[in-house]
Amino acid sequence: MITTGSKYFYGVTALATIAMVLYMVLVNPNDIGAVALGSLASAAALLGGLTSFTRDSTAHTAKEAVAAAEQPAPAAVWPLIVAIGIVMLVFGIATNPIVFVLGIVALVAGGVEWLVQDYASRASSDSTFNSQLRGRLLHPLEFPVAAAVIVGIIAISFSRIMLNISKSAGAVVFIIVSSLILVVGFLVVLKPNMRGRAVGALCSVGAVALIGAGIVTGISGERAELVEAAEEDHYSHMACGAEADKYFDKHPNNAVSLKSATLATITVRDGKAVATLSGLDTPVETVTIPRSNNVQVLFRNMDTEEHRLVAELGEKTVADTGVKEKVEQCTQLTSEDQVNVLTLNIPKSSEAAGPYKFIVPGLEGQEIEVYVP
Amino acid sequence: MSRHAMSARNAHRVRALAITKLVGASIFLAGCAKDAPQDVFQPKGENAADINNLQYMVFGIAGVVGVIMTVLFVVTMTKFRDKGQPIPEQSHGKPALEITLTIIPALILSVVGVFTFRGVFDLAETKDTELVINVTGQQWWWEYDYPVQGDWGIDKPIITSGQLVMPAGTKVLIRETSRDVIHSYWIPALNGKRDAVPGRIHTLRLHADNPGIYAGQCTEFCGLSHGNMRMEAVALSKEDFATWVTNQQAAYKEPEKDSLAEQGEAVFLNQCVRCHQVNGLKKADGTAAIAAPDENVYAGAAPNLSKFMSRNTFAGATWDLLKKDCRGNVWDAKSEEFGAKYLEGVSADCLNEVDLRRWLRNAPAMKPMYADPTKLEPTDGKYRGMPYLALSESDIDKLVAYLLTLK
Amino acid sequence: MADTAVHAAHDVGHGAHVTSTGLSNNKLAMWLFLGSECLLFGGLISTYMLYRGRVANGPHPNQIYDIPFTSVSSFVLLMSSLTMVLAVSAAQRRNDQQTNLWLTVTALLGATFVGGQVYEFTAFYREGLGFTTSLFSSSFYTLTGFHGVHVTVGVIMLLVTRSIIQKNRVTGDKAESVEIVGLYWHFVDVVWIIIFTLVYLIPA
Amino acid sequence: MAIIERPSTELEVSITPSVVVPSTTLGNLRRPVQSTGWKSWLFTVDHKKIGIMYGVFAMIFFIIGGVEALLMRLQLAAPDGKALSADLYNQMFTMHGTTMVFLFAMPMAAAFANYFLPLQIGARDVAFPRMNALGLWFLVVGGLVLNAAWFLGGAADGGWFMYAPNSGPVFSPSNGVDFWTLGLQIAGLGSLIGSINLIVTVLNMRAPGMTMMKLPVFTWMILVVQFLLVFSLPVITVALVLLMFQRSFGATFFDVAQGADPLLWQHLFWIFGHPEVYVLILPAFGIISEVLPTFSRKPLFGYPFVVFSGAAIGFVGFGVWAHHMFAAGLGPVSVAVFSIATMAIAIPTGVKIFNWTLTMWGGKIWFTTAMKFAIGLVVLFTIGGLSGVTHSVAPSDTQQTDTYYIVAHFHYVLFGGMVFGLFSGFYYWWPKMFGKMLNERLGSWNFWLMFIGMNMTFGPMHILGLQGQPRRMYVWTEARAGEGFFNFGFWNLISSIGSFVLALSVLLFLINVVQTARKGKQAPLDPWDARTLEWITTSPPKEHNFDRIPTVHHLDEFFHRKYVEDEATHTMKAIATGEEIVRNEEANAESHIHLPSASYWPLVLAIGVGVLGLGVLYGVPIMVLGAAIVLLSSFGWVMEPSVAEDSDYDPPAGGTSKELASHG
Repeated sequence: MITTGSKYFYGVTALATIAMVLYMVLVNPNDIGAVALGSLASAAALLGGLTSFTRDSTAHTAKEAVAAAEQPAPAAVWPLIVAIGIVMLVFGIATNPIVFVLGIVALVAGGVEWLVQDYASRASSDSTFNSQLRGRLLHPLEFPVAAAVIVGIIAISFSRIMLNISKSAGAVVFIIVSSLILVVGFLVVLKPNMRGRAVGALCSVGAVALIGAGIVTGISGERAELVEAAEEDHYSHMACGAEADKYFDKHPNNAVSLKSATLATITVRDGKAVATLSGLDTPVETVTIPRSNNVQVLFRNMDTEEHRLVAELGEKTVADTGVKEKVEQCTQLTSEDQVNVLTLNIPKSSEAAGPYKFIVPGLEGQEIEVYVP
Repeated sequence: MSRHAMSARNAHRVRALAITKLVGASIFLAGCAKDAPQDVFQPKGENAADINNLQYMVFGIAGVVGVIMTVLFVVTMTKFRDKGQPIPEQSHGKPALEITLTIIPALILSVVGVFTFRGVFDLAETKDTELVINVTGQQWWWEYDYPVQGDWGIDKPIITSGQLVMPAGTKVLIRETSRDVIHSYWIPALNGKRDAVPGRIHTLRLHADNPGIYAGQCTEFCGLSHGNMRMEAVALSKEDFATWVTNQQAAYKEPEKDSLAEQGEAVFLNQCVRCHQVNGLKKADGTAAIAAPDENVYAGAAPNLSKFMSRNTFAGATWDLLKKDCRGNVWDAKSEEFGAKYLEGVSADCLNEVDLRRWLRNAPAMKPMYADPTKLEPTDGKYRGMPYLALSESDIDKLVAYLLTLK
Repeated sequence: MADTAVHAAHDVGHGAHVTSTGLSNNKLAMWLFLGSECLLFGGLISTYMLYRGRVANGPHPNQIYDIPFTSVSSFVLLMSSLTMVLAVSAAQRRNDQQTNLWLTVTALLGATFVGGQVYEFTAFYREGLGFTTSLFSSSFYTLTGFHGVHVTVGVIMLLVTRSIIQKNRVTGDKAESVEIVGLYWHFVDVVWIIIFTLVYLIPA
Repeated sequence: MAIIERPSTELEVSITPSVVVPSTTLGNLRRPVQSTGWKSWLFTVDHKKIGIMYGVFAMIFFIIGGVEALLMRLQLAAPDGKALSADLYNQMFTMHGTTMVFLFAMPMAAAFANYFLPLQIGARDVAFPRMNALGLWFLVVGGLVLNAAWFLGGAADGGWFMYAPNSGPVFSPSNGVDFWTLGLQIAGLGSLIGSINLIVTVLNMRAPGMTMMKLPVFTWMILVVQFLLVFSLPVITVALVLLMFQRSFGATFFDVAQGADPLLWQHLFWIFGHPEVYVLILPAFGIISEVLPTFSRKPLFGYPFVVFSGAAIGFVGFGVWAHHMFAAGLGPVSVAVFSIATMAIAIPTGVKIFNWTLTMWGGKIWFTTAMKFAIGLVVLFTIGGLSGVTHSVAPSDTQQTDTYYIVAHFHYVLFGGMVFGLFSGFYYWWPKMFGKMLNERLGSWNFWLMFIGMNMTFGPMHILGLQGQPRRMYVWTEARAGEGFFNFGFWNLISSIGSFVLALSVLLFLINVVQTARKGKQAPLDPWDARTLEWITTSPPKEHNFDRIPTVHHLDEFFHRKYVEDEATHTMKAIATGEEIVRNEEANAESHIHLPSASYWPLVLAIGVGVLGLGVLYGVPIMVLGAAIVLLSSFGWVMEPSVAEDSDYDPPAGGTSKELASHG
């Protein structure tokens, strides 16, 4: 439907489109100018659509329009929010993209609310109907968005606090916060005369406290352990060190849930390391591993002493210094009757340097040759 | 379990199935076609024969049921078409008949089930394996490596591709895996298919009664050139297999001085050795030339070309290294002559130069592969398959001459 | 989100649905939906169980789980089920004010639970457990993340229910609407108990 | 409120709706209350209109999927085919499978279910009319997203089974698989919503007297299917989510280098995928369980057996998924167990075939086109079922799986079974849905061409498979073709020719539809002497379905209102015509009938979900936009009363409303 107001916007759309096409043909199709004109065209089209959709925000009959016009315009906070949005937008371009995005959000939210408010307040002379109309249009969006914002604020503030305080204090704070919520709830139910303002005040205090604490802790940063952990990466698994890794896998059997992925099993029994290939039960002296292939080798320790399996996979030259370094992979120290798994992926053929080796430190002189063809 | 008991049981089963087999054979003539290399009704080894017995049984039963049902349909439709008879009694069925008709198929199927159960476990048997071969799938070819097994004279690992060479009359266990996606290993004449799954090792028993060459095809969809991923299993008598093993382990033969082949070796060192290993090949400075396919190929390997001309195929067994009649000589050879013919390998006269040159000239044009250097972003610049190398015609001449020496 | 039964379109507010089984359509639908959800979480939990030991070079579950904290957050979620029950009973007594109060309390408890999860994820990430670090990390974040999204959706549902009760915009039977949101909420809660047991308590 | 107020006595007069005089209006923001024009379709919540739209979309996708199949057969007609590149061929078979399963078979079954299920149980609509519309629009959006990939860098190319790791970001670098995962998730959500809706409808909205054991078999089978969907769709959703997270966000689920197990995908996929097979076939079983008794003039033989075998198939169907993985290396114990379970599922299937045959036995068979298609199903499904038994034997399956033998098997089951069932449904119910008879002569041509074409196309594939031609190969070669009678060349050619015969038969059907629409003959109210409730109303049914909700006393209620048994001869004699019964219902029409009003929200919500999905590929801002639309529409929906208010109608112009508050 072409209404008076929308005619203007449709006109702008048409002109801007023509200008864009001309610009693209005559000047440069990839230039920022074409983008600008295109954006103008689509913005005008959007506004045009909106105005014709809301029928220029006008009421339907002349009689109603007059009556509506006589209504005093209600106070509205939306122009202010739109203004703040614009400021944040400009400010955001110069400083922080988050501010910029928040500016856009404020602008869009304020704009939509303003538009609908204005449309509804002049829809008829009946102000109850007008407010119902506004609700009908905006409640579906306002309710869930407000709910999402509340969840977001609580989740972010609360998590900032938790990140700031120590691990053990965290659990306590968590209990206290949730108990407070519960207690307030019960208080309100049990003391029916403590309604209205008191509850509102209580809630406001709680909200301010939470947000305030969130901001303070957010600025003061996360607790030292976390900062350290992020920098040092100290939870990564250690390679074949002399000692047992503090964080070793306590239940390696769970990791070996795929028995069918096992290429060979190396068993230590009575001080001897014996290799068997899956599919063949007789012990073998050498193991052949296809190159560039993830294979798992099971290490089973039947001795009372702890052992680990080490794969010596030749040497590599460190790129910067030219120093040659041994390439090793190993399992964790494995105690009696435990199984551990070594996952190998050997990209280089053993053709050049001779076979690689499996060794079990502590069992000297016993090597199992590994061929990688 | 002793071999004697096994064969006794097999014999028993064969007797038990004799009748159904006859019926099945007559219904499914498909099994008797000539010259269909992947025909599933032509078992050439004991595993495939086990399966075939089950197939005959179940096809036979299905055939008989099919005939009965057809008769029933035809009779029903002719006898009860509307000839003006009154609208019949609105009977809602006869429970006794219903139950009977439920129990009969259940009984038939439980008989089939018993045989199936036994078949499944027989085919999964690995205990009495005599030779182990690792089979690795990669887009779009198969690699075979033979772990060190002194009994068979394999003192150091053998690696080959395209054709799986195995001794006839031997229980061979293949251990399948894959470097990239799932493939499936299938030589219909020797056994059913088994998927090669990356990160897993699956076993499959192959057994060939007689020397011969058996065709197969990758049967799990594995990407662009799935249709071009074939394999052949070559069964040799035990003596011939020993010869083959010795030959595969023989030292590298350098090409003659000042020959075209020697120039070809230089081209190979310059271009091909980046991915393709030839065991024993040395660089100009005397050090071993070691291929680094892991730096160029996404899956991390390329076919090892040592003893290349002892094989009959290339490029995922999709093209033949032998000219058509030379190939026919090998494929149609009687089983007692087969070994000798196969072990001849590829001679200069028999070489299918047309396809080999076409391949060297522009491999991705011949077989679809992810080898466009501009589209390697997802693989960090690594190829899947062999890229276009822009070799000159004279380089190709030299390479062909050199490749002919790899026997 | 459910429509009223066709037969009962004019009986809005009376809850007088005549159905063949006697169960209300909405409730039956919610039960079916939750049945379907069981398999969704079943699939995710199976994935986690398969992959929980596969840590590559990243942290192992035993290294990073903070059981005391997670116990508290499980407790919070359990408490929210209690308040949800109170909300449903208030709604059945047609006490709008108390219904709204308990819905709000439930939502706040749910929101703190979500906050706890945000904290937990951030802490784990700092400790080296990225989403793409290992099979364990991917399946852990996917499973608990899916649950977190369910809780978040639940909180939004609670708060919106509260708002539409306040603005008198409930289209069907008010008590039943609250009850259905409650069903969903209890389900999310039960799933968490299973996750807490299988993921956190049983050692990997 | 759209109340159809009408006098209960004067029936010849068409009902005059009350006039609504709105005091105030919402302008363009009113609800859609149009009863004619495109808006009345786009925003409808009427199960019949939704059913028809399901049918139209399914038919469009049937044609698209069929063209893909023809291109493949063109490629394979001769060795080393040149019609398609390897890449394009892989996309074709992926999209052919996906389209036929998700965008044709399931929606077409949904079309019949939506249209006839409320009619068969004597209900005015489904339990959740708006959710019904939502299911449809989710399907449409999902289908568009799936097929959008053709124009945005290439369609999915990993096969409809999309095995990991071949579907991973490295091995399938185009966007196709991303669109595939998104499209299927959206379409799957639609199916889930639809199935919950239909279950509630069947359980809760049956007419008085209609106990579960008086439900028509079609309704029963649809009910079983919906339960299968409710419990299998979440499993595929998990698989799709894992794949999506891997492709879009770098998760590691199927990354073998990290230690992932590719079989996880296969298990998840087939736990869904096998029940899905029954989701596809059971609706067709239901249709012919209506058609065969009607045209045999006999009730279904052993109704409880058919119902319980359907339920048993549904139940056991969840326990046989690994028979798709007999070659995948599961180990002998699992293989043996799943092999036996698979044989077990053959028993209830066999029961059904016996029951259908025995329904015809002793009947008075009338060979209409619908009946021909139904018998075609019985015959072809028997063949497909028997070839199915041959690969329940696991060792034998390892020779057959992933060859053309399997392709032959499941096309006999799905084309010979499902498609024939659906076509039977078209011819049987067309007069009910549109009030016009499809041409029986053209129909007969349609049937015979389809029967011959189907056997020509898929019959030879048995031979090709047993000769060792694997599936999914973009070319086949002379080197492996053989030379005897069973050589690849001849049979591939026959198969390709057959596929064009099939295409011709579908074309004939479309011509029949167009002709019928233009000058088809008016259908009598009861053209087939039918048996079930959907015929106790006009054709096409009024918007409120029944003037009076029928009270049910018999299985096959309509038939028993027309005939009584002659005590002496046990034959049936007519006491009333269908026409008379329908008129009688009209004469006793109920006075107050309430129907839900149309709504924008289902369509808007579906679009929002589509935008949200595209956001996964094209960035967070689009995701936020999508989420906003989803929030707005879902909560707009919650706060929208099911029936429109006065203010939703146009303002009075000159004293009266321009639009009448009518839906009829």
